[in-house]
Amino acid sequence: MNFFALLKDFLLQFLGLFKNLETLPVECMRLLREFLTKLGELCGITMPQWALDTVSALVLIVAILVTFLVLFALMSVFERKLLARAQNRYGPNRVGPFGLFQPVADGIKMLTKEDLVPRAADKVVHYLAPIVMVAPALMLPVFLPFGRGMVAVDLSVGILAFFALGAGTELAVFMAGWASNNKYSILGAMRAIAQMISYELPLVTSALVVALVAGTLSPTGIAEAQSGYFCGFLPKWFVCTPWGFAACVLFYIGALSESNRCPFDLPEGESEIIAGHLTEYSGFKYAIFFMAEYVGMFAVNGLLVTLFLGGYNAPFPFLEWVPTWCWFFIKLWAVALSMVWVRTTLPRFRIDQMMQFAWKFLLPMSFVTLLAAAAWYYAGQGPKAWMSPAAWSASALIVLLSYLLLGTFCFTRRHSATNRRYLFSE
Amino acid sequence: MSPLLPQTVLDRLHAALPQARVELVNNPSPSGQHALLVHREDAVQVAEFLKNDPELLLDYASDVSGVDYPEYLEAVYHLFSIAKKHGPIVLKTRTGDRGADASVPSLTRVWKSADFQEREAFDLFGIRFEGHPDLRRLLMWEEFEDFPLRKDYVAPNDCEYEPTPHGDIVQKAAAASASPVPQA
Amino acid sequence: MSASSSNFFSGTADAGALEVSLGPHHPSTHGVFRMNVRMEGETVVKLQPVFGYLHRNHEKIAEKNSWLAAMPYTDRLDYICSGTNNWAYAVAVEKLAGIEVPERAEYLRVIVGEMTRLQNHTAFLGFILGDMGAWGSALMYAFREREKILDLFEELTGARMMLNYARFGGVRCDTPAGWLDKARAYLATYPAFLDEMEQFLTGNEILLSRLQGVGVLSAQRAINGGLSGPVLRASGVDYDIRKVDGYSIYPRLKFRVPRGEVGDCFDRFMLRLLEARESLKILQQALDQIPEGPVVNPAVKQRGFKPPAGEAYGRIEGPKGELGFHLVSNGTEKPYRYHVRPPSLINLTLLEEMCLGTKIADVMVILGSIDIVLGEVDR
Amino acid sequence: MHALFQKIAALPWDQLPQWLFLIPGLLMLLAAFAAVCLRNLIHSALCVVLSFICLGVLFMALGAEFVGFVQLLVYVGAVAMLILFAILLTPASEVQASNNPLSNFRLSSALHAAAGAAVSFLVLAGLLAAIAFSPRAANAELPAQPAAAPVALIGENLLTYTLLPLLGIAVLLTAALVGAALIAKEDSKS
Amino acid sequence: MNFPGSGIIKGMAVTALNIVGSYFDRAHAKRLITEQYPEERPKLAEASRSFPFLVFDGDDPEKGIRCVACKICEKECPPQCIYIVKDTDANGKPIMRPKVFDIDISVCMGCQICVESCPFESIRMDNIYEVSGYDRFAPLVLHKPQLLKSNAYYHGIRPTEAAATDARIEAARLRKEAAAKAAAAKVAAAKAAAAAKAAGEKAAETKPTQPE
Repeated sequence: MNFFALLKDFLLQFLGLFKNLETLPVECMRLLREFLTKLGELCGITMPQWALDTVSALVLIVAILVTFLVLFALMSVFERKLLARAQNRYGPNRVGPFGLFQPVADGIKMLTKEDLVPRAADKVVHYLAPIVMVAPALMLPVFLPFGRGMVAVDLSVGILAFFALGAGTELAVFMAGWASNNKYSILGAMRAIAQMISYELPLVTSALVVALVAGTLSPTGIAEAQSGYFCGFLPKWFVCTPWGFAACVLFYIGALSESNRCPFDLPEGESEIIAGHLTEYSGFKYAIFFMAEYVGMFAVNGLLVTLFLGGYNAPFPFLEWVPTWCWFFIKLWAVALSMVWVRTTLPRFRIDQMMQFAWKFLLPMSFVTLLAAAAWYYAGQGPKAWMSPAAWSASALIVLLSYLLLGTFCFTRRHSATNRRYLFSE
Repeated sequence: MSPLLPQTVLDRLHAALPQARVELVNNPSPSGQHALLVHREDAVQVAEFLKNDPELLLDYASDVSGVDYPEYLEAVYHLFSIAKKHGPIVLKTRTGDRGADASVPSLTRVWKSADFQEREAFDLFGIRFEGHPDLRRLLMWEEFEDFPLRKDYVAPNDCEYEPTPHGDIVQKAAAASASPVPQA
Repeated sequence: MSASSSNFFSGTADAGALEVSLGPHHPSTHGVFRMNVRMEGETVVKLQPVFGYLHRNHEKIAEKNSWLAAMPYTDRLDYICSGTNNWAYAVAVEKLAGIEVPERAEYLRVIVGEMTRLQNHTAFLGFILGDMGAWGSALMYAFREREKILDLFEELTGARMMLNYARFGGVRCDTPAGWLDKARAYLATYPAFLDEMEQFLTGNEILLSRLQGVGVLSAQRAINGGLSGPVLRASGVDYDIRKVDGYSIYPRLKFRVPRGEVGDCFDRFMLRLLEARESLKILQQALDQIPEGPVVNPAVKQRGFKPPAGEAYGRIEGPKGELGFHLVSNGTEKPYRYHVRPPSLINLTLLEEMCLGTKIADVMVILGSIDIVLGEVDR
Repeated sequence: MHALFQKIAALPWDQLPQWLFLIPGLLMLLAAFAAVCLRNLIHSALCVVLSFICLGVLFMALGAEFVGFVQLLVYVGAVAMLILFAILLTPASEVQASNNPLSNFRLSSALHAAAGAAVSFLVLAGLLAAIAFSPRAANAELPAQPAAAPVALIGENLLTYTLLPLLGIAVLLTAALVGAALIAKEDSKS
Repeated sequence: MNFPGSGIIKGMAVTALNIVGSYFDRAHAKRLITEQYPEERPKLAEASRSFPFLVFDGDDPEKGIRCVACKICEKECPPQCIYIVKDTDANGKPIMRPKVFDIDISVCMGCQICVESCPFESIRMDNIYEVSGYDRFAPLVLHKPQLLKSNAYYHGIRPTEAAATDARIEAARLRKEAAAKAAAAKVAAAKAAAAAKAAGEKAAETKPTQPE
């Protein structure tokens, strides 16, 4: 069995996999592992068990890295095109068909740009900051279930692990801000840390709500809890429940601020403090920060999809033929592009308004959704709650009432265009 | 804009402040905006009166500009009244001469709007406004000594001439580049 | 860049204070404008504007050239509203030389002037949103409409922004065939754009919280500080030079002058929207009543123009405020003294007063709400 | 050369994973030591954070993912930020670099070093004694992986068996937060 | 309905309208207005101006040039970017034609005061806008051959204005001819009168010899 025979055999098996699209990725992984182990045996290396496990882990890591870097590349083009379409223009369409090779062009530009380090900067910390930023960001997608049975690391504490690794970004932002020894980056770093800390609480609490109702912290468990349909064709996603919708909106706002995106892009408020903690970065280090932001955004969106939009479940029974992993990526793209849609419209918060919005509105609202979820769960006696109107009305009432109360009194009571009068003189 | 003639303002001034040395300067142009020349010492007192007098209420000093005449420098104030909506009353103060005694009292205490414009007159004409809260050059950089808008100002020959290959500019460029460019 | 800013920095910076020089190379200072800001945390403790980066001694150039040669340079004063700059200079020279302006020329000047005000306020919407961080959308919608007005200018005067259209005693050329109908057709679509912008912006909670209560200015301080234009009227002062001086044919046209009550950034923002609607009314009336006739006073010799000796101060209501020219002539072909009353520079007199105690993000919004253009500030 | 390959192949490759986990342990010790010795305060703070991370990795190596991730979340996420903010807010943070005891070795510092060594030895001894005499140390087999998910077990345990300490800590933390807010308030007013 | 957050939703609706609208705006008028420049050239208005050029009649630039090198435009140009040297014929007598006519378009601001002040309708505004060069000075000075463009080109870019200019020139020519004819007629009349007077005297001399 020389090398080519092995290769031909595996290629045939590979073509055979396309019959069943649903399990295509899982089978591909298995096939790849078998091929590598057989290749090892062919070269006479008998590998101990743990070596086989590391090989399969490496295959998984490569797969995840490739998908998320491709997502990052495509997102940088689609973001600019959607942003352009909202501004009555085309967006990048010169590099490749419909501008699809733009990320290649950006990549080359970033690599060829000179990588400046300010003389007075703290070189070691300045060098480490992008690494500390991108490492956890690339580890985050490991816990997300891309399809039924397709999760890289199936931990029973997946959600907790996700937020544990997410905490690394604050440290990286501080290191970047402090090392650049530049007034703007200090300001940017302070703002970024204040924002991340104050928005982590609503984010974690709204994820907690789902964990309580689903009864488990593992993402696959939560995704399974949302499979199935109630009253015939409506999907049993948590976003369809009143408390689920409120928690989803809170999680969405938290996700926006975690990845420093539009209404919360204070750290690099370019109209105020140039590029915040990224002012002194250029060339490849800036590209790494850029990549970390996007991969972090996709990871948080992935978690949002898993928690609220039913992970890999199909929305309607008659659409079940589409493979589950397709659903995950469709929903992921939908949420990501909606973030771009938000970016086209909203101006930026001011630092104190952002903090006030987090502590006075989002946090109380997330505790209220906790209450509403509990009401929904016990009024409907557990899983049967999907069908019982009492559960629905109870939680809907709690959510709406608190939203109106908190909304009018806490945040927007002073500002409204209507209480302004303009006198006209002839 | 109900016409408020400088003459009526002059009469009220003489009535209220007899010791103020104010006279009417005739303006030959068809615009008919005759000016009130007030002596340096009591300019501030006159300004206070013009602003607070219930009849005049000239509380809006919209424009302040310096003018360079052969023997003296002049600061011209155009005053308006927001409440009574009447027209430009031109108030002029003159400096002693164009050298050491080129100073005039600042009216920023009376009208805050004169702040930047007096600094600009100081920067471009060299009129020192006594009592101005923050008399610095407005437009030129601090080390610049001369006053660009004066008639006798000679532009320095150190700027890099664009050697446009036509006409006399080519010779001027050659001359400029020949002379050593003073190291800034 | 006056060195005095160095003593600003050499002051004993106590531990918390952070001194930053915002500008001259800064994304939202509307040109090369610099502010030395001392901040404790994010709140501004001291602010010192520094001018002069775009100073090219415009007034010395005018004194070296003939009266007519100064006209194209007035385009470069406030390079967004060159239509009103030319008009102001022409009004001042006409007051200096006592020149009559024929009817049709007055109507054409009002039409070009009000269109300039319209596109300036539209561009303002875009810039203020840019200062608040919504980079792009509002700016692009505003510039899409502004482009159509600039195309009308190009058909009338030959240039989109540097019109060089006014002459002493009238305007340079008459409207090409079909221009008035094209203008009427375009202005009919404008209210729809303003409604869309109001739906897009005025209800937005984030925008409200960023603009309301920021940079409040009382009417008395505004008058004493010499503010003019929408910034003055936002503080509740009813003073519009079109109504006060009644120059040109404004007394004939029916329009209203809006004014605010609180005098904060939101009032200035709304003032521009309301004034744009009033300008639309003026334009509709002017385009309907425009008579036939000569476009320039034939008696005036443009080349070698020699006004009689004397002095004059002429002013009009520019989009940014009262734009005035103080001209002194000694009877020769060259002006003896040519002084511009720059509304952008004088509106900045109270910038420090408004910005003390606010956040660094507010400083950008306040500067944006005053709407300055550095060509006019530095001359 | 071939012999070298043979010798390498003969190494006990299958026990490698157990030895691999020496690395985080060593890294943690190194980081802790560096934290003490570095002149730049920020660098030492970052080394402390590195040691927290290595501790988390060790927990995960022992199979207690929950504790490992909580360690990461709490220490790297929050405590590290507290340390860094503390360093930032003290005005003379990097101005007077603490003179490193190792650099100017004098007799008096020798006594300091000796005293320090003695104290650390005592602490280490106490620790080892506690481990040696604890009832479960007689190299009993590690308890089988509990059937229920560890989180549920911890949750139950927390709210039943150790409820009192939990509430005690909660009260303590709130008191600390209120105190901090008061002090901060006074600072800004003065 | 203004519940908290409704303003943001209304704003988002406007952007959504623009996003969707941009795919259905075939006329490129409302929701998608980009002009892909190198491929889609802008349609310039007739009056649009950029830099001046010299007009010549007929087809030979040298002979048909209208400019008489009177240097009025050089004096009137605000930034002084025009440079003219009068031409001299074979034996050094200056003739009414420019030997050198340079315009430094890096200095020229396209204010078209030269067009207004030129009494001989010889300088007009062009609407070329792709005038960049690889050096800051030499390529940006247009010399006479580059500036000279035919009247036909002028009719091409500005039909109405060119027609009006031609009409004015025609009228001026006719007026000159009429004046010349009138002058000639006056001279002829004067000559005729003189001749008549001379003839009269001659007649008078010859007449005495004839019997009355």
